[in-house]
Amino acid sequence: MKFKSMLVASSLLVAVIAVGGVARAQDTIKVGVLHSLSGTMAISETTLKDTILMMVDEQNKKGGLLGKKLEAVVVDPASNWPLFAEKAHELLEKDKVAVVFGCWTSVSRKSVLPVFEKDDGLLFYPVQYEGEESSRNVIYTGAAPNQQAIPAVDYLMNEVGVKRWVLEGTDYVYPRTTNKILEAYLLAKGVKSSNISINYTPFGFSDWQARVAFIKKFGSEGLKTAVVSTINGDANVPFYKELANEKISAEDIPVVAFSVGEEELSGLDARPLVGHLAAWNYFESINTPANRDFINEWHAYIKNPKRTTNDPMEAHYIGFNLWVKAVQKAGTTNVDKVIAALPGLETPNLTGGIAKVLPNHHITKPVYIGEVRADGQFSVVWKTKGEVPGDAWSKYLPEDKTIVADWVTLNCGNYNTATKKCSGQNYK
Amino acid sequence: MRKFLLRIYPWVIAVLVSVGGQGLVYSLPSSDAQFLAKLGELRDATYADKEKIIEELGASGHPNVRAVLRAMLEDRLYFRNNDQNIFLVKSAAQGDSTSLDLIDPLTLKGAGSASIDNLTEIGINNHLRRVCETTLARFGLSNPDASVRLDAVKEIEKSLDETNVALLREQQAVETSSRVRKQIAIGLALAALNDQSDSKTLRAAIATLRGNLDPAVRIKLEGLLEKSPDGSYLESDAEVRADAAAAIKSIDHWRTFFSSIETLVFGLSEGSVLVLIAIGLAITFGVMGVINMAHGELMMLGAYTTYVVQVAMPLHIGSSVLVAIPAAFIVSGLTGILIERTVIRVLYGRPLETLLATFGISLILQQLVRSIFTALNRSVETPAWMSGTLQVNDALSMTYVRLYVLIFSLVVFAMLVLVLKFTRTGLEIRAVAQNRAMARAMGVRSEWVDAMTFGLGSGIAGVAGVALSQLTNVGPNLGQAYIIDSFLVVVFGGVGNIWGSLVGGMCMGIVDELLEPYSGAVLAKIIVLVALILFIQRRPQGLFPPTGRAAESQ
Amino acid sequence: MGDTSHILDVQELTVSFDGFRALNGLTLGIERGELRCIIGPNGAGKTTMMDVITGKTRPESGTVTFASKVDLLELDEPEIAQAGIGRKFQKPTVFEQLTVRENLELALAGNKSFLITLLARMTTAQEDKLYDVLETIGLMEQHNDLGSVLSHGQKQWLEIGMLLMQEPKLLLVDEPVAGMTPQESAHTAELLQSLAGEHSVVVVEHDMDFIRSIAKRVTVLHEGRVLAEGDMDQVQNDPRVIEVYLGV
Amino acid sequence: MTTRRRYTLWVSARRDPGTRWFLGGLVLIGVAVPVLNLAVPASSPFHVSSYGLTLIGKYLCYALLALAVDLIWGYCGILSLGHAAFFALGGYAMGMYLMREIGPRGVYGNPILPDFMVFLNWKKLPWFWYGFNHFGFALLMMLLAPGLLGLAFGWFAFRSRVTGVYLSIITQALTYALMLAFFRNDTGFGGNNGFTDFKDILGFDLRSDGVHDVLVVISAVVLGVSYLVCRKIVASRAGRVIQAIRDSETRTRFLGYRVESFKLWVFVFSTVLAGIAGALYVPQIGIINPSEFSPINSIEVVIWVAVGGRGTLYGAVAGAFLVNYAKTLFTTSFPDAWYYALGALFVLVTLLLPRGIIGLIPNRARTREADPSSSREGVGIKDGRYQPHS
Repeated sequence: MKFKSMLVASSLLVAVIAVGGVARAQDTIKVGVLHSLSGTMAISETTLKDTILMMVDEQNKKGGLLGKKLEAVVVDPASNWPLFAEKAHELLEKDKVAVVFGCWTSVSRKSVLPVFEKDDGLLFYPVQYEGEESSRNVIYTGAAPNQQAIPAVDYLMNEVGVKRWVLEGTDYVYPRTTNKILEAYLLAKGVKSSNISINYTPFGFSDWQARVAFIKKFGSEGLKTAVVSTINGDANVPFYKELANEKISAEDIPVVAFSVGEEELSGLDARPLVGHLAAWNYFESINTPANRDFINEWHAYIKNPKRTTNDPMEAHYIGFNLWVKAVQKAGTTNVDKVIAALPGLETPNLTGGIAKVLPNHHITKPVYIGEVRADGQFSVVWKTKGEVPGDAWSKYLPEDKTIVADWVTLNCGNYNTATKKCSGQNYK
Repeated sequence: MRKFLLRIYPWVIAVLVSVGGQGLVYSLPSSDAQFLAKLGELRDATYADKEKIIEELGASGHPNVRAVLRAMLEDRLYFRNNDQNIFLVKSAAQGDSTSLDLIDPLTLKGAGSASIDNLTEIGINNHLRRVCETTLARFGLSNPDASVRLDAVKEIEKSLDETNVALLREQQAVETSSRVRKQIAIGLALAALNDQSDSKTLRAAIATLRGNLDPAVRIKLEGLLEKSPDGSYLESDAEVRADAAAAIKSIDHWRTFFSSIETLVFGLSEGSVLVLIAIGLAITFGVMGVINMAHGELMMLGAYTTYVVQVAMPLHIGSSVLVAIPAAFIVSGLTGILIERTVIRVLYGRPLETLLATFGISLILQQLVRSIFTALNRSVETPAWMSGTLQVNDALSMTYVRLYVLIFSLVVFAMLVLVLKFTRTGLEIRAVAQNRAMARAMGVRSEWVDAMTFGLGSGIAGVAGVALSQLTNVGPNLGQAYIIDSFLVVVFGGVGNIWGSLVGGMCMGIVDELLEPYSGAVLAKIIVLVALILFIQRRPQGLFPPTGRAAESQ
Repeated sequence: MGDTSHILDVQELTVSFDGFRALNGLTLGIERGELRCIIGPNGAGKTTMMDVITGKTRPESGTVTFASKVDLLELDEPEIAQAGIGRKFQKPTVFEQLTVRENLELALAGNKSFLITLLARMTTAQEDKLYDVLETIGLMEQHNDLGSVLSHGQKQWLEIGMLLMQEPKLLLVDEPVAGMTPQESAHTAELLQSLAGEHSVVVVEHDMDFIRSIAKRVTVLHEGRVLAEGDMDQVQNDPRVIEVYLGV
Repeated sequence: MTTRRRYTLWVSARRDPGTRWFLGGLVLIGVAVPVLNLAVPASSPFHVSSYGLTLIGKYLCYALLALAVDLIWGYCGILSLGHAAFFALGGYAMGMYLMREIGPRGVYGNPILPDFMVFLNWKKLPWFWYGFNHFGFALLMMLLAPGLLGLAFGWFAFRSRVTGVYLSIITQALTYALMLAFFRNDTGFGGNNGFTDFKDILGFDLRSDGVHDVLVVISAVVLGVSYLVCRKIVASRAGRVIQAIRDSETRTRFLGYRVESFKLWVFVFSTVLAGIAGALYVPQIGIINPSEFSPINSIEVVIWVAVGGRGTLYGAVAGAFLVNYAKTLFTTSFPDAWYYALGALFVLVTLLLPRGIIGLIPNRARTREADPSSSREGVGIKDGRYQPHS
């Protein structure tokens, strides 16, 4: 026993040391991938890791960048927010990566933000979020609220004739902010406050009976009703299952979701949900040559012809291409020079438009409204004319009105036009 | 164009009714060629065009219109790319189908099959769906089956415009079923409230609607009590207002009554899920004292088994769930026995180490499914017989899934009690739980019993996973989401007492549902947790403290 | 309250478990300095009686008075112990993860609040006492061994030693010689007898030879009440006792 | 006099080299790390980057938390599966100070309200935020917040004699309830995002390596002092009472010890230690949010202790370092499969090293240390089955 345990312990120790000592290949451009591969967020983020690996592969096939090969450095922050900060540190200081693609939740981004600002890194953040932020070191390639929520509500109000609103969300910052903006917007459009119901449920909430019964009643009181869902992650499947079982059809009470895409639908039977809506900047079903190529490439890379693509993947696609262009323009991977090169750069998106980096480090995006199809895809029923520029600070909130983000002229992410001062996260 | 059609529609119908009698649309001769041509127009039509086409089809009276519209609603209408012919397909395309069975729109008989690449679906959106359904409902009015007519009337009442009110009046004249007549009367009464009807009509309408719990009714009645900005009532007749107020009062009375029943039912339903996830643990944790942190992952295995079974028998979704129950029991049970034989066996007498080891096992199992099935959620379909709602009345309903889970958890519980009480294994399990040394002395092979007990508890976890697959995500995190709740239920009920888990789980469910409307879901959960902490202070060993004698059943 | 010559007065004590009456109107008095033996068949209520006296079990009715003034039923276990009642359990319970020395040190009489014990140092007097006890119970050689490595008999001795350290006015001793060799038993008998006088001692034991070797006064319990009381010969010849023991 | 001589011998036998190794290691960290960070150029292989600095700071805080858990679990048999709650409360108290310290430098420039409050339309500071602009008050709260919660919880639980699994599970419920409460945006602690974007501490810039060096040194000192205090407690007579309680609660009561008050003292002390660990953790990591309350976190702490070796204070510290270092390595080296490695580590250590890693070190002086493999559990389960506490 004693000998055996000594043996086990020493082999464990050797394994640990050996693993720690593995040196990485030299003279490549390193690309950090900071997405959770385990824990609660792995469901969403694993795909994004694969997307970046695919993009890196593709770029290397084209001969790399600045004559060097790209090398992806993948770490697993394990859905643990402090671990995100630690891993960001590791990527920037130990691996000295030129750029990082990563994060999904806002809190993970908030957690790495000080690290990126201190170590002067560059992060491409690919997920739709609540806005209220603009950092010199982050490029936000996902949608700000004005690129998703507002157009979706416009569509429901003008095209579907919705008069009553249920704003159903998970209790955290993104739904709170989005709903706050939407409420201000709806009230401004003359919706009575008795016709707006806002409710929050915890993360991973699974017992939706009472809420769905409420929605059914709220929606059957004579006025056309819609649900705007900012329900997050795991709670969506039980919510939609309950909706389907209660036979709440999209014709009666449409549900428009901001966090449910192709990948989420692949995890449940979409047939009872046909007709419910989602607002995104990309749908897999949009038929353009670029999108077809992207999907084929993805299927080949992941070796599964049934894997779906989704909006944050497109955001990474755009982000990666923007970074490549910026590096080529700057002629170096030096972060300061790349950041300086980014604003104004343009790259085609997958749905036939152009993504342009704005001075506030957000990008322009088209907004599509899609109806769920039985095969788990969306058919686009409405789209904005052209691309919508992303707002770091919402126009609809009084406290935001005086704040602007501009990294070209003002060199500030939250410049107060009233006090003419730059404060907040970039304060020096 | 649409307006015009709508305007002539009742007229057409009226003519048809008077001319053709009950034959209605069937009697109108229509050439198949015209029908096909109209269908063909759907190929390149915009949504606006499609709406016109649907209405023209509805008016054409071709006997197959209904089948076509139904197919369109269910995403079963396609055209074949190589010859541009329109076909219905037998069942909608699923994720992995490569070819579809075709049905000829004229003969409604099989017409071979075609690969999915050679077919293009005729798309539809929410607005068109509504149009299709209303059109179909109008057909439904002439259906010989009264229940179909009833549904049709309900569908039509969703949009009470002039056309539809006229339709209802027509139907009222010829309707034979009293149920349907009643429903029509409600619809017409609702319509009457809309119009500037005279007091007499209004009061009659109110009398008809009295006691009706449809939320729309209450809103309409409230409308009668509204005041204009200058303070005078919009409805001048005081008697009408009094009638309306009385009707509202009675409706409110019943709604309060039914909503408290509903809360109770929801609570039982939530509780049944808690019971189901906890009773497996009540065995492994309560009887054996093993703190099995991998219990949630054993449920996850059960849920994945359901998925695999469903993939293995794609044509029998309905029965796959039934197959999955024993399959999940076996998969999780065997995994449990394997864990017991390799790890837990070594740790008897060092129970806290089981926490450490089983936590390690839970990590391994999570990663295992992640490696096999990817981190994405798997889609488990709800069989047709389990979907839908049991609508008791307009104020009280329960989904069938929840109902089945409630029944299922009670059945599983009852079977467990029977196994423990009346089988030899059950007897041995109880014997070992109460006094290991004595049981061994009596010739009970305690090692075998340990393995069986752990297998039984794990198997039940697997069965719980089958139920969860119908309610929530089937993904690698399924187990983590439920593990704390299940431990709490067991401790609340009293460790080692499966009856405690039953009562404890149900109580927690009901209290949670009672609180939720007042405090919101988050606070309700917090209150339940705090109440539980305080309860344990009052009764440090749970609802049913283990006494020397009965360790697991009574 | 109670007889002033009594160290312990038990009056009309009744305890039930799930309808089973473990004690049924038990009345008993122990005199100061007395060595009392209590015998009785299994289930007679001997251990239950000790549980009530030491605060482990709450009775339904009855009173327990200690040193003619302290109502024991109002105190909890530590308070009863502090008041001067020591108990040795049926199954030897020493602290297996502590050394013999530490076991004895814990039993030491004195203030037993957290802060005092946190800063406590052994005085020379205490140190000497500890070694006296070690000497007495014959565990000097093992004083630095863990409780878990002691033999059954040694554990019994250690527990008695702990009682000695505690300096109680009343000792309740549950089956002190179970598992002891005859020599050890004899030694224990001597020890208990030497304790009586300064302390009052109540011994519960099955071993009749042992009882005979120490007993002055014997109480027989049966079905939760006193069946007979007297010296060993009286008790042994009592027909009711014979009936109970032989089950005639 | 023979007895006297024996006593001295016995005392010297109790001295364990483990403590000397441990304290030596801490001093090494406390001296070497800042020197290697500041004095050695970044190009040198011996340079400690600010990444390494944060990492070591984090490990030290975790080690302190593990120490707190080991004190109550390893010595008193109280298995707390909710100790991360106290850690997080200490962290939140520090976080509140750091938030107030931002002052008018926030996005909205409000000198009093933190950004998230301005955004959620809070008109004034909630009462429980008063005073956190003073470091002294915040410091007090870092001790009091976890301590008072520990006191209230322990007072109820121990007085009602809630023991074993029941206690463990309600500590889980406690941390779970707190997690949900802190997740709520309405509670007033920043909801899901928690606190982040700190600027400075006592006027020193939190982004500079120098401040982090100081924090690492402070963490090492605090850990060392806490270790010695724990050592002292364990070695005192009170410490022996605590171990006696772990062995047999009932027996201890019959010796006249008020078991619940001993438990309460140790528990509260342990929660305060956990709180201090949290308070030191937050400025080094730069974020505190409700996921710190997650029940899994608390279970992980218990696992560090078990892996290191329960009932030996330095074992807990070693376990915290080892498991977290393994995690740091594995998440980078096999990001797709590290759960296998960590899971296997837990299973193998349990099966083959019942006394944890420390159990491997042959050390005669250790013989009287607690041996979890044979000790009776606080959970009240033995022989593989549940036994209600008598």
